[in-house]
Amino acid sequence: MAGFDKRVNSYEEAMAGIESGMTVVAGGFGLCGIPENLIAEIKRLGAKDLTVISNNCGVDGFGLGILLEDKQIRRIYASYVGENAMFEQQMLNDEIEVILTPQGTLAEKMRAGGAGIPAFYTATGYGTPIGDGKEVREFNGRHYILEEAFHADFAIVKGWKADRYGNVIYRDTAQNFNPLAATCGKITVVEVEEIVEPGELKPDQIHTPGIYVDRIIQGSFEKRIEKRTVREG
Amino acid sequence: MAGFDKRVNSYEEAMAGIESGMTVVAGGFGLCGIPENLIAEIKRLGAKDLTVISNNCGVDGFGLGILLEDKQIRRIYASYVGENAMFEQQMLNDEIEVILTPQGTLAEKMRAGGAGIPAFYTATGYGTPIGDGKEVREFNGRHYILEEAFHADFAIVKGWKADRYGNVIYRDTAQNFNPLAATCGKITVVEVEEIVEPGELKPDQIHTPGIYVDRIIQGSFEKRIEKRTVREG
Amino acid sequence: MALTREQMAMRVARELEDGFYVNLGIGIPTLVANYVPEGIDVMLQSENGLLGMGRFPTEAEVDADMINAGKQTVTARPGAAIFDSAESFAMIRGGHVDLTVLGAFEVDQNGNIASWMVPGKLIKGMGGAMDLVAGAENIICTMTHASKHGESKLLESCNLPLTGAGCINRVLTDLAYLEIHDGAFHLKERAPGVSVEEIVEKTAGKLVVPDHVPEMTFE
Amino acid sequence: MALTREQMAMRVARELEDGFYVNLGIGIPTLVANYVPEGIDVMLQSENGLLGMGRFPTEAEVDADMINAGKQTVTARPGAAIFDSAESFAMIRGGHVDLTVLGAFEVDQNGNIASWMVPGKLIKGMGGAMDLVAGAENIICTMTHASKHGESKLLESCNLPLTGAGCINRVLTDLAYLEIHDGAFHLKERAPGVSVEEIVEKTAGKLVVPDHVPEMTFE
Repeated sequence: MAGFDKRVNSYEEAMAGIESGMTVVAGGFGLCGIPENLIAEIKRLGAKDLTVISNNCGVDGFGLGILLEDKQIRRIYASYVGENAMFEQQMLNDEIEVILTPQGTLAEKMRAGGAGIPAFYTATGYGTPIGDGKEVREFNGRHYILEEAFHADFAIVKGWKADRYGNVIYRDTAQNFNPLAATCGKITVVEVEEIVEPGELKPDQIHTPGIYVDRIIQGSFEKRIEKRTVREG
Repeated sequence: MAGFDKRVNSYEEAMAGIESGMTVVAGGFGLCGIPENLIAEIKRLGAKDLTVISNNCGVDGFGLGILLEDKQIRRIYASYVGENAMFEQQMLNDEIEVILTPQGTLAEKMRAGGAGIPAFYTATGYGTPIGDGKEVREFNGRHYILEEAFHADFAIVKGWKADRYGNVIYRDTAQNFNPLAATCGKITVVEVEEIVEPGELKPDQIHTPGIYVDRIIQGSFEKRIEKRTVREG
Repeated sequence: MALTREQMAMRVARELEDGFYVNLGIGIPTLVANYVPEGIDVMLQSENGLLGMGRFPTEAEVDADMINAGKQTVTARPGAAIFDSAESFAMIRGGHVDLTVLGAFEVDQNGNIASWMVPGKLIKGMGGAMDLVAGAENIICTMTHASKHGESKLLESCNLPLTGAGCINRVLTDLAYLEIHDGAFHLKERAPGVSVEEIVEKTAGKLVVPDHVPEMTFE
Repeated sequence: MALTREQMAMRVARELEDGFYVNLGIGIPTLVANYVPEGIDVMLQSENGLLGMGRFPTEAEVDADMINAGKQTVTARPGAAIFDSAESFAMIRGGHVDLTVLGAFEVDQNGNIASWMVPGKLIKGMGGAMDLVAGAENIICTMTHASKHGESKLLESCNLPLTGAGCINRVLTDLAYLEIHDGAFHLKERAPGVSVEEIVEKTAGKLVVPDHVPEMTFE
């Protein structure tokens, strides 16, 4: 069964092969469902000049934000990057290139990359600066722009449970971009809270089939909350 | 709660509004996971000149095959139609138009229709008769053809369990095209084996969120098997 | 008197219909959820992947894995569905959301909206706003009618970079409720005590004013 | 002697590697599953939405909701995943399947394949074949080398309508194992007792023959 046993024993092994200049796609929305230990390992390994594809860029000191400290990110595709003072500074200094991408387009570009769809049309961004320089085409009297797929060298993903074959399920809204990121990496690394035996996950309830996954590691997570909002109990 | 209670009490009500000349997209693969009672109701109601989008066209006397008996289908988009003598006859007589569509392209065209993607590029069919007359474009040195989305007046879908809000889960490989068909109908009708209370289906395990679904009905199913293949127990 | 934020939310809430799937943006739109009329049930879509957003959690219910698009901790109501971001925007882009409510810096008489960037200021991103305005058939913009300096935000043509082109058909400002079609704003209602003259003065875009403009009422 | 169907399946099975995700077409390709070498584990993908196809069910296990792409009743092995058709073809189209084995009417020296229609005969459809050949990096065609009348099926250029263009790189016939690249068939192995001359004679396309062509062996 060695062939499908995708477990690795250390974060070092999980991120082995990451190099400066690579493209990394990451799951997560804000700080929810982010592969926090895989990000920390990228920081530890010190790869620079990275292109990152992620909806957000973490906060100062947590999530992808920690990769800013040593200026590891050269370019980022994201829909919203405004939670982070260091980020703003690097953007203003032109040390980081930001390609703002509408959230739905970002998700669809990840899916397209994984699904062998090189490009698709969307109405999102037509007539806005996002559409500048992109092909416009009319279908049934409406205007759409052409958007191309994302491909990454590494996909880093946070799951809830996985089996050793790499079948993954996500928990609640920590799902977000994770299953999409998982499909479009040459090497897809998933960290999870629990590794279970093959057969424990119901086949028709698996979110990410193991075919997309190269490495699985079990970790422990801080799961920082960005905006704790409560009602009176 | 009336606003989200999508249950209807009869198959007549479930298919109310179907008219001659309409387009119907149907879930199912072969005879697996087909909306067999909804199909029977279309036969009973007698709508003609239908355009059908479905991977297959049933068999003589079961599934979509029964709509051939009264020549209700004028045109079908399908990937494989070869299980049916009446179908062959009508095809040879030019009574039915068949637009053969590769299986993956068929699935993706349904998804695109539901997702507001008017068209996408795929390598499938490039250089074949399927690509004839379609735009060809090169991305990263490879050729792709442009395929447009499907839209239907009715989507008919077979689920396993649903709540009254129209959240649906499918069972095993009876899933197939069903969740995709569910997204691209103006009116989406889902028949299921069991209707459960809202909250009984785990939110992150729902296959078809209720937003896609207009009508839900509980039925009983023959579930005919096309090729019963067994091993010695 | 100009409407308060709460009154704006109350007025928007009257546009809700039983069985609507609704996406509420950040700010005033979020408040709309507090004023859903009696006897009407709506299902809130949060674009990070939640259909059927519930109340904020109690201290004991707080769960880092359950947030809304504003990154606030939330709960799911019974019968909610949770899905990935591509599915979430498939719903939005595919036109399955019945009503979207969002804020704007400017709208114009052709239904263009600018809401995401002011050149020269730091750009934080459009999040899901461009997808929402391109996907929904039915959008209400909530905004102040004019800036603090009295400059109209209802324009002939937006000055700021657009979020979407030709996609807005209803606007609720602190002064008025208007529809946009045929290249003009159409004044439908005015805030209590606000004169038609004031609205005319503060609307830079083409404005069609009917003979009678009813005043909104709030209990 | 030409290979039997079983021997063809056995030979193809030697191309399997531990940890491969494999899609097997109908016919001879299906038989490959019976000859997976000792110590090697492969996961079978069935394009109707099953990754990790198991054995046929016992009479008691038969379930109408659990079939393969050939519409046969099957089981799922532990650790299988089941998904919708768009996801299934995302895997296929996205190049995630390690090996695809399928039959063909004709292949040519440029890697074109014709496998789905013969003009004048009734056309039943391509099913998933066009997606499979366009998506996989790694495809083995299994076919007879020539028709019953001795006409080669390994051509300079396919006569029949294509299933895919330039996508086939390996062919196993009943006579030989060949690779396709640089506009030619490259003879790699021959069936036991089959002469190079016979293969040359029955190959209409450009054929590159090395000095030594090893004979396949079967236990």
